[in-house]
Amino acid sequence: MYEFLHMGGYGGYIWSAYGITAIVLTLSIVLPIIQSRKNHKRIEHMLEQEQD
Amino acid sequence: MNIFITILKRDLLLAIRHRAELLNPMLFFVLVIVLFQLGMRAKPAVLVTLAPAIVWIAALLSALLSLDHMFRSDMEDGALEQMIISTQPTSLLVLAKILAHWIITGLPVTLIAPILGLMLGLTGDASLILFFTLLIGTPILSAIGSIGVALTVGLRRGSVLLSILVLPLYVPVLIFASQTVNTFMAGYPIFASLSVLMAMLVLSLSLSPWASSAALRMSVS
Amino acid sequence: MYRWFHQLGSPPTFYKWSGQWLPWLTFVCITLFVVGLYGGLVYAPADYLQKDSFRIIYVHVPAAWMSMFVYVVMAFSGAIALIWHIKLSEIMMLSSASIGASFTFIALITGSIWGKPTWGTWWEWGDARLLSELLLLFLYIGIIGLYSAIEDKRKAAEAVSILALVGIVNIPIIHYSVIFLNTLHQGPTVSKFDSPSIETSMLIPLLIMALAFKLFYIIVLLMRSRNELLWRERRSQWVRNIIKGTGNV
Amino acid sequence: MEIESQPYSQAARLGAENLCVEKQDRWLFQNITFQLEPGEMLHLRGTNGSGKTTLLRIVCGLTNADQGEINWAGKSIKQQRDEYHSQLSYVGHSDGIKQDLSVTENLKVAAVLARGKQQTPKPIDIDQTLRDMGLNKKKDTFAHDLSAGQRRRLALARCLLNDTSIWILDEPLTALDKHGVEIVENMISAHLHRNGMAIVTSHQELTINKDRCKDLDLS
Repeated sequence: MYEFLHMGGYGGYIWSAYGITAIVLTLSIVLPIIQSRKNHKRIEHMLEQEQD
Repeated sequence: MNIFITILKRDLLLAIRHRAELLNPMLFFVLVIVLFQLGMRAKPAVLVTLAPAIVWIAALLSALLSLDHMFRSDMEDGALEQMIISTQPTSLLVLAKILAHWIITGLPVTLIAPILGLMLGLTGDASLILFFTLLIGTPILSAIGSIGVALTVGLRRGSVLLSILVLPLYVPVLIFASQTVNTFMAGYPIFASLSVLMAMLVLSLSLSPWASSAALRMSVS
Repeated sequence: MYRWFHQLGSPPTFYKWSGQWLPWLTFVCITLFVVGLYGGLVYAPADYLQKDSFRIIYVHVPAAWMSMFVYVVMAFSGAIALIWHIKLSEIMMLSSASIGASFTFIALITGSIWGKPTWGTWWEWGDARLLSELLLLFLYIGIIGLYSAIEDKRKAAEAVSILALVGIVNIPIIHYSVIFLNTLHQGPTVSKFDSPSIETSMLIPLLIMALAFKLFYIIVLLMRSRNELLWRERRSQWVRNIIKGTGNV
Repeated sequence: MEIESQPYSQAARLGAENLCVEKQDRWLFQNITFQLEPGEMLHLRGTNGSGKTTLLRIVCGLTNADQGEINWAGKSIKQQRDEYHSQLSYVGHSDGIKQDLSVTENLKVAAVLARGKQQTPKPIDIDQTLRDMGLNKKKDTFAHDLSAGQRRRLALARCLLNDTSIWILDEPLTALDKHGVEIVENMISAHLHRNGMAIVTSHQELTINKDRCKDLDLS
């Protein structure tokens, strides 16, 4: 396992590159999900306001 | 054709009536170059190699600075609306305004650039080549800049956004123009990069009026 | 074909159709990622010259390809929205901007990280690819900035599609002027991105990763488009049914 | 005050079909429909912010409505943009007058914008229009030296000079004194008499003969 992490001395570069990519990609997935929930709440709120 | 000349004359007339403002682009251009020299205090040998880039960046910034009032005053007093609902093709009017902007800002900068080139240590011929690259390049700056201005004229504080939109589009002009002078100074033939600059001029003068008029129609609506 | 495209164009069908497809797309995308990463990090042999540091290409190259691809899709759907006023393509354009910017950002960061071991500098001005990637990032920032600066969102979408079209004309010009600048300095550098002449065992993971990135883009595009669509059509009946009915994504 | 009286050759019906405009989550106005025959005036009323100016700009083709169509002579204005604009004069809140140009210079530019192909109007046309608008003494003064009322009349002079059959006037009577209001009212009724059409927003009442005047209230 250590060999895999060490990556022939370039571990630091490789894992930082993959790390940043992972962060940015997860962020691009999570943000729309949050926004979708927010939208649903705002529309529900709007619908309730219209009823009463 | 008549409309093109009318708008051009009108804009030049308006500019002349604000004679003080005519000097701003030139003063800014000279000031930026002087600042570069003060900032660098470089040996003449180093300064010469940087001279084309310094002069060109100063010309680019002075064009960018004065882009804002290409459409701003017409937008505020409703003249822009009258232009859009006129029967004339808006892109012809935009071309007239681009030319007017170039005559007011680009041309004076181009005319005094050789003197500053000499000041920075360029040889006589190199300054002449610098003059030609500016003569071809500054209209491109006005043309491409008109698209950015047309997109942001509707915004109250659009100037920072304007430079973010326009500067990346200025990169090719800056590269080819300053490289033309450098290759000349290195003694190589400059025909290739000069002709690319000419091609950019033709491309920008033909495409940007269309894009700017579409953007103006959007900003006014 | 046209009927399907037209039918897809109507918001409720697009919302329903995309809702059905999203789970499958995510599943396939995850498997592709796993296979690609395994292929790239473990299976592919170390490069004889750069040894293991070349493995960064499995992230850098797909991101760079995608940053360009997304801009083209954005400009194309912007043009459709500008000319035929198809609402859905306008939404597709707007949803592509931020994901395109993040791909460009990834390409830039991984590119400079990769530059360190191979060229010894974090930022290699001579590298034409990295420079045009940086300028592409500025184009994306311009588009996102312009969209957020204009209040009236319909006008903002029109402005963005014009800017995207202007950008698409300028991208090749910027790219070749940077290469021109680059060839002047030190002759044609051995660009590490030239078309994959590398061995197949290294190449396959790269193609898998590229496919995974493409699918990832489609997923994020669909999600953002659905959000935008739901919000724009919030007063219409089909949105009310969805909100009242299921209440979930 | 003699104004050439032969009717406009290209006067045609101007109408709107269920125009709807949305503004920040609510409808500014919905399903606005009207028909205007040559020789008629539409007086647009409504409280501030009820969308009067937006409606005028939609009729001019400056803005697009979210839904609905404007049609002139049976066709939508989007398909005949140039012919429609050659028959249209618009005076909005910001009246399109350049402060640093003189009165005649402003009119010359406006005339070329409208005519374009032919040459600029003969000087007597401009003098005639200025006399009609009571500005003939101010021929060469700069626009920024004019009073607000005079500047308004200069903007309205464009409609006379360009001889267009459709006038779109946004609050034409603002800043006008009694004499100014009288000039504008005569101008409009003469225009209607020549089979011209006008869409006007105004808080003050316009004394135009009632049978030619339609009303539309947005609020």
